[in-house]
Amino acid sequence: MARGGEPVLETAGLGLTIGGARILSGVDLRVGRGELVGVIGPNGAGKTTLFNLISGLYRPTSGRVLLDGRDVTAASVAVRARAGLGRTFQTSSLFPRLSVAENVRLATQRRLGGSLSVLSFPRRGDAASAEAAEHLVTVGLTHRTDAAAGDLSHGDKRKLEIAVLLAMDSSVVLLDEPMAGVATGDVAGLVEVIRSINASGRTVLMVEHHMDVVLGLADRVAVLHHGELLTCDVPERVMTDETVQSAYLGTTAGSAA
Amino acid sequence: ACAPTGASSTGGSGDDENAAPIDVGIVYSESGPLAAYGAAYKQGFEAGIDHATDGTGTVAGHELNVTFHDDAGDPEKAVSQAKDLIGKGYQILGGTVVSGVALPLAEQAEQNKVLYVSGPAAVDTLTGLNRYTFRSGRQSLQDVAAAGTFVDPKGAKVVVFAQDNAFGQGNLAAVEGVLGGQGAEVSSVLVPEDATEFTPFAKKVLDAGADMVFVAWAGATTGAMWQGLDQQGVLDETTVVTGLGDVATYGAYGDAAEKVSFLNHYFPGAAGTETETAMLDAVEAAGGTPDLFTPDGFVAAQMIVHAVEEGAGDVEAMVDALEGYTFEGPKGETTVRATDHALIQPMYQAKLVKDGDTWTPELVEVIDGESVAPAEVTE
Amino acid sequence: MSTLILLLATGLGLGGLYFLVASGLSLIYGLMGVLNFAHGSFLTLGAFVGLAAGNLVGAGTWGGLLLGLLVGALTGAAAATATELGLIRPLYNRHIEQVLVTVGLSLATVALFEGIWGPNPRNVTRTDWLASTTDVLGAHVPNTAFLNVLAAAAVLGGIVAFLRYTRYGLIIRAGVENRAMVTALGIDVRQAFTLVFAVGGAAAGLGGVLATQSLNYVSPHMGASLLIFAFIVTVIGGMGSLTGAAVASVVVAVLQQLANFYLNNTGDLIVVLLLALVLLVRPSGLMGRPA
Amino acid sequence: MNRVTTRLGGLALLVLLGCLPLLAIPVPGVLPGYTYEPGTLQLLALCWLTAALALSYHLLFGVAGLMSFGHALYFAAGIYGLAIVLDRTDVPLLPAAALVLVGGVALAFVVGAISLRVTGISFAMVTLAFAQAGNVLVRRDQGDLTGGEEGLALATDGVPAALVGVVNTRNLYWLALVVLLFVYLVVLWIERSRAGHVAAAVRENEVRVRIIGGRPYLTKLVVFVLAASLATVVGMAYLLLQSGASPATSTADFTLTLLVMVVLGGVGSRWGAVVGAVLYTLLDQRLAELAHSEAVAGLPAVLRIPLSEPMFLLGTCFVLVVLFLPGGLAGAAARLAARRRPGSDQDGSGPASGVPAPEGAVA
Amino acid sequence: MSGPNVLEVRGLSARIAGQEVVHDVSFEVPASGVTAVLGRNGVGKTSTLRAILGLVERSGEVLLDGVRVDGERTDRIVRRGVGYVPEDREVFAGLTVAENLRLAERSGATAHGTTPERRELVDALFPDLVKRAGQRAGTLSGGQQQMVSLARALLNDNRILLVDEPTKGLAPRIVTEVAETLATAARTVPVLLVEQNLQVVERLAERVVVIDAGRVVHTGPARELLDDPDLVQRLLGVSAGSAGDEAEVGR
Ligand SMILES: Nc1ncnc2c1ncn2[C@@H]1O[C@H](COP(=O)(O)OP(=O)(O)OP(=O)(O)O)[C@@H](O)[C@H]1O
Ligand SMILES: Nc1ncnc2c1ncn2[C@@H]1O[C@H](COP(=O)(O)OP(=O)(O)OP(=O)(O)O)[C@@H](O)[C@H]1O
Ligand SMILES: [Mg+2]
Ligand SMILES: [Mg+2]
Repeated sequence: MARGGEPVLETAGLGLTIGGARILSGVDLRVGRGELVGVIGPNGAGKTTLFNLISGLYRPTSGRVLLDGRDVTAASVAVRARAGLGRTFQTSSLFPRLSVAENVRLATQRRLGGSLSVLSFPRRGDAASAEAAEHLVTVGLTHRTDAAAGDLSHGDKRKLEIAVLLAMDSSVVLLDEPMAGVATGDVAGLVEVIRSINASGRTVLMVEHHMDVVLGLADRVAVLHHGELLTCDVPERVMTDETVQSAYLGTTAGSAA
Repeated sequence: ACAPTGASSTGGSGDDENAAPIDVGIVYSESGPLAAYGAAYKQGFEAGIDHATDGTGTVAGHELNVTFHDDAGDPEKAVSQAKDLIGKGYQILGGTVVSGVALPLAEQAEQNKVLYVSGPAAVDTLTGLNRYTFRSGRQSLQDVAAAGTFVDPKGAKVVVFAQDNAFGQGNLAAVEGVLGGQGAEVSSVLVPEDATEFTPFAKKVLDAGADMVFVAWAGATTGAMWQGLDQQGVLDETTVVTGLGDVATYGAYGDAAEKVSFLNHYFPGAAGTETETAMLDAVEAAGGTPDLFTPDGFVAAQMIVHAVEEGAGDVEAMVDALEGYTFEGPKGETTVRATDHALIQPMYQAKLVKDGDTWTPELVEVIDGESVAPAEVTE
Repeated sequence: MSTLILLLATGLGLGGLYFLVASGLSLIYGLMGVLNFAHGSFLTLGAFVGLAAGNLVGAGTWGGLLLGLLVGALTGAAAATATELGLIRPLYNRHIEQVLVTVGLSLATVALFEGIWGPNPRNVTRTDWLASTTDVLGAHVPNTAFLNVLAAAAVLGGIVAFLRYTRYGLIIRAGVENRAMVTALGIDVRQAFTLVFAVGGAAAGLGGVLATQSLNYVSPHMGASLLIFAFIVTVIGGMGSLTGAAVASVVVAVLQQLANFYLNNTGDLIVVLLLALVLLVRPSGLMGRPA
Repeated sequence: MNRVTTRLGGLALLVLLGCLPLLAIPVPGVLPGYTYEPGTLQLLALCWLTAALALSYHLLFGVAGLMSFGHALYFAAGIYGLAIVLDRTDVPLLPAAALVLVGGVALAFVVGAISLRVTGISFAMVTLAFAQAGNVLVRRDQGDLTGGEEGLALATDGVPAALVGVVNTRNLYWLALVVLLFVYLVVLWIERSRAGHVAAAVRENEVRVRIIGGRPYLTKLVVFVLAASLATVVGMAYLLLQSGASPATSTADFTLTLLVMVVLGGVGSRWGAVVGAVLYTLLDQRLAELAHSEAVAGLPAVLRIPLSEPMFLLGTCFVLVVLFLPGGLAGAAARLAARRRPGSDQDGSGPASGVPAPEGAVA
Repeated sequence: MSGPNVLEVRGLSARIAGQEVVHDVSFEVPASGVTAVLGRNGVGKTSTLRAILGLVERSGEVLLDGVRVDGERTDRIVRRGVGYVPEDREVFAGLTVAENLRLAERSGATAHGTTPERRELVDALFPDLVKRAGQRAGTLSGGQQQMVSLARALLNDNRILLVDEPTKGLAPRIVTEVAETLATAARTVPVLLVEQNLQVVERLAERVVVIDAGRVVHTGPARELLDDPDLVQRLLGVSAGSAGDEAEVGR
């Protein structure tokens, strides 16, 4: 528990078996308030699956998920989202034919209420729109406000996802490879956004293959391998762990080859 | 309106050259599922106009301007056509072979006070529906009454085998009313309209042990239904009566045909009257083929010509002229009953005989019109 | 008792008929994701052309029927092939548009058939055996019921064997999973998919000719009227599962027969209820793969 | 500025349409006569009501991406509901209409709640099955209520005299126009409202909506019920216009024609739905005239037979639009406008193009 | 590195979902050895390979043995002797291993088809697959799936192999094995290899093509690039240390 102390997100014996295949098993992860935890592991290790289980897209076959000490294992995605859990997707998942502003607005509007009202219009000047605009400033997308989200470049889509995440104002944020596809020049800026998300007191769980990003940001690094949590420790110790080196970084094997 | 100019119709031997032409709008199925009925009706109508005006197309100096309009069997289109015609000043509408179209047209006639002479649509409710609606064909009650002539209704066990729809239920009600009233014990086997497999129902009919089975069936499944009745042995066990349809259906019975007793509205040659001969000749001369509903068109023309003769330009006068009108129709003496506009006409008993590969109807007996007249409708 | 046997036997026969219509539909949907509204038209066309061919040999003879079945299947296959090449292939991967195109095609073709053959049903001459019944424990079961069940079993077996044991079957099963990758192995997967359509069309054409034997008529509308039950059967069975469609065909038909007979002609309503129930309990159908 | 001109244009069009019954404009080949004639007004009124119905379907399909094959059910509910209430009770028109509307909403709620449990093609099929059940009920004439295939005439006692008879076709025309305007405004309102935006979002990406804490099921249900109630309203006006109910309005084929109209006009475009519906109705009503015309009758059979079948022409037309005009008429118009506008680098991939992605993978 | 080029790409562009992701790319692959395509995530490496095969919308010229093939459909191009090992293995999960391989076999009668010798070679390379012939490919481990994917390409007597990140997500031991297999294959057939693992690149590649943002930004001998840390940093964004040494750790 680097920061905070009491765990805000906790998984206990979390496992998923699909058609007899164990995809994830016995994951015990405790993330303290305000912490930033990096999640690494080879492709197919179960990182995205872990996020799917935490956010409620998948139901676990064993174990529990606790959010702020509350058991949300049986809760729907929407309930968890409203309880303060936000996430992004490994491959961009937006509303492609809605505008950038609308993509963000839908999240602020949901939070500010009246989302299903047929009696009120979303207006440029209302609170939801104003707040949405702020988030677009934060990620630097103001110049594309009216573009359809589907027309954005890959990197811009990633930024928009972050903006939506900010709009949800979640206290726990799951980022699935936020840097994937982001141009090198933008990486630093996005790292700063993530850092500021974390600095504003939010808890961040981040899957990322860019090791320099992970090492630069993370308080602790969790390593998943074959569906199991190998370790979750400070970066220095994780990086020197032999299993990590052989299973993920491949350094030993690489030199041997 | 589209006033086709005053290109003065060379009406020929008209006595009153100045009289205005009279518009007659015929809304019928030129296309759609009942186009065959529509064709027979139209041919009959044209022959009837010819016959009733002695080939002049002119009544009391008024040239008859008959226009035909396709409703494709669709009430929506028919109502649009009717409104268009009424809007253009037509006072006489006729036609339609489909009950579902005739009723809305009758409704339009009443709302707008125009004369409407409905076509072959057999639905009973048309009779006595309103002052402006007449019919030129027979109605279901007449069919049922004709069926009653095959057995002595008193104490007889009659089973109605019909589709579970308005047509079938209407027939059941008619049988209950007509034959039940004459002392028959009426029960029914109703089959879902969309069913494609009804062998078990045929067996149910058999198990009922009826003296007479009245079959009221329409649509594509007719052939299968007869085979089903035959296969389960119903036709061998009891008298089965049904209405003989148009020429196209003669083959539908297969070998069952010989075991079925047919009541009949009309088949070419059934009446043997002079008017019928005139009608048959005229239709054939025009390249048409006489059929079940040819007389309906012919009679409609006779009625309209008579109405125009008596009350051209005045709908109320035309209605009055038709009420109680008795005339020599192709089927014989025909009367428009004054009270409810039922058309009293002879009906027939017939049988089908094999003629090589095809079947031809043969007259068994003419049924007098009065004896099968429907009960009067009183408001 | 004999009534119950009659109900079950005719129900099975009807189920066979439903499956004959649904098999091609289910095949095409399962493998290509195209819900083919024009399937009824393939069926109608197969029936008309097949019967015409059969009549050349002799109406009401076995030779005529066999030729009719062959020609009907070929006609259905040809129509389906033309449809796939002309309408479906250009809309590659746009499933909604593909459905819409088949909707348009079905509207147009039914009207065209009406124009060519007239709107009214025509009666069919059957062989003496097919026009008669067989005594099963006191029930006179129409022989067409046996024909339908037999034909349905043959079609089911044939399609399953085709998919399982031929190289084309292999290509198609692989193509369903990952079309691009099959192409990348040097295989013209489009041919295989045209073949799927052709096989579905052949099943429809065959079903059309067989349907005329039990319906005892052929008309421009026969395909459309059978299609709605084929749809329901396909959904209940699980979109794309042939065995599911087979099971559902029998269940639906027998239930329909029983409800029509014992429950006051409620067969159609019961079937809709069954559909709602199945989808509420198992949204992917009886044997469908979960989404 | 652009928006103002569109609005002014729309208003001018509305005024023009409103004045049609007072003008004598002939449109040969399209309309049966001058615009003030009842036949023409009837046809145009039918166009407006069909357009209103298509708009309600647009709300369902174009906005929320719900491909229903059973929308006719709610239209028929309006027609038959009002016909039955007027026939069986002495309730006057307006209260009767309110009653039927409540019934329509309840029906839509129940059917929607069940069929929205599934998505994609399955949803289409379930709605189809329910509509089919409705059609069976209507045709079976249970309890003598619906008149079976013969339909039900409008009991005119409860209806104001101004809405009865050919001489009053003009009033019915205005009624139809008002209904169209009403439905248009409601659809516009819903589309612009928060719920409308969420519905569009659900169409685009349902998982995403859940992730931001939204409730896709509820959203879809709201839109479903709203679209159905609009259809019910249109149905009631249709009853008055046709002064009768016929079972054809409850068939799946009828829903399919709605689909055809919306696709013809361009999925996702309000104007597209209106134009598609008007075009379809005109073609449907007037192609028969072409089919029976002398010109066609003189052709050889290969040409005559297809040309004399209006449905064949419509179906073919539709197939061609789907194949060659993605985005329908609205899409084509947008592309044209884009080409005309200099400096525009968008090649027509406007919001109207294409069909919404099927929800629930149809892999 | 002499001799005519087996593959030439001239001015190739590729569009995905209406967006151009590869712009005007040109390079050639000599008739022997491994040519590596390098670049960061999402720069268009996979898209380039797929454009060569015609799996995505493309424009520009692709010449195979001097013959233009860019107008042809994917299956025709493949039958000209192009083996493809896709990025995510893309085995047919519902089919057995044997069926996966049978599907990949091209009639030996045609040029570049499957021959009995090839079949034996593959069996010898992957004994594990022979053992698991009846197993559904979807239940295989990632490494085994990669073997199926490679075997599919090696079954035929191809003119060239296009191999996309064959080591991605594999355990280091299997990475070594795959690298060895590719080295064996490359002795008889030229390989165009997309690879992120620079150790593997160093082990196999003779030439490199570096892509950034959909454009070729560097071509040349592999050593020239890998021996120049600045160039590696600039082109691939990999910081610190030479590629052969310790992984890119460091803060
Ligand atoms: N719905 C599913 N059905 C079957 N297998 C699944 C399913 N979802 C995931 N898997 C399997 O579970 C394993 C873990 O997948 P996951 O997506 O969590 O990996 P990951 O660690 O996120 O990998 P990457 O780094 O590639 O994103 C994989 O082998 C995958 O094939
Ligand atoms: N199906 C798709 N739809 C939309 N965009 C896509 C799609 N596939 C790829 N792209 C985009 O095309 C660009 C190039 O992708 P490509 O897969 O060729 O990159 P790559 O260099 O192979 O990356 P990686 O190293 O991650 O495999 C990326 O920006 C990606 O976002
Ligand atoms: Mg992942
Ligand atoms: Mg790649």
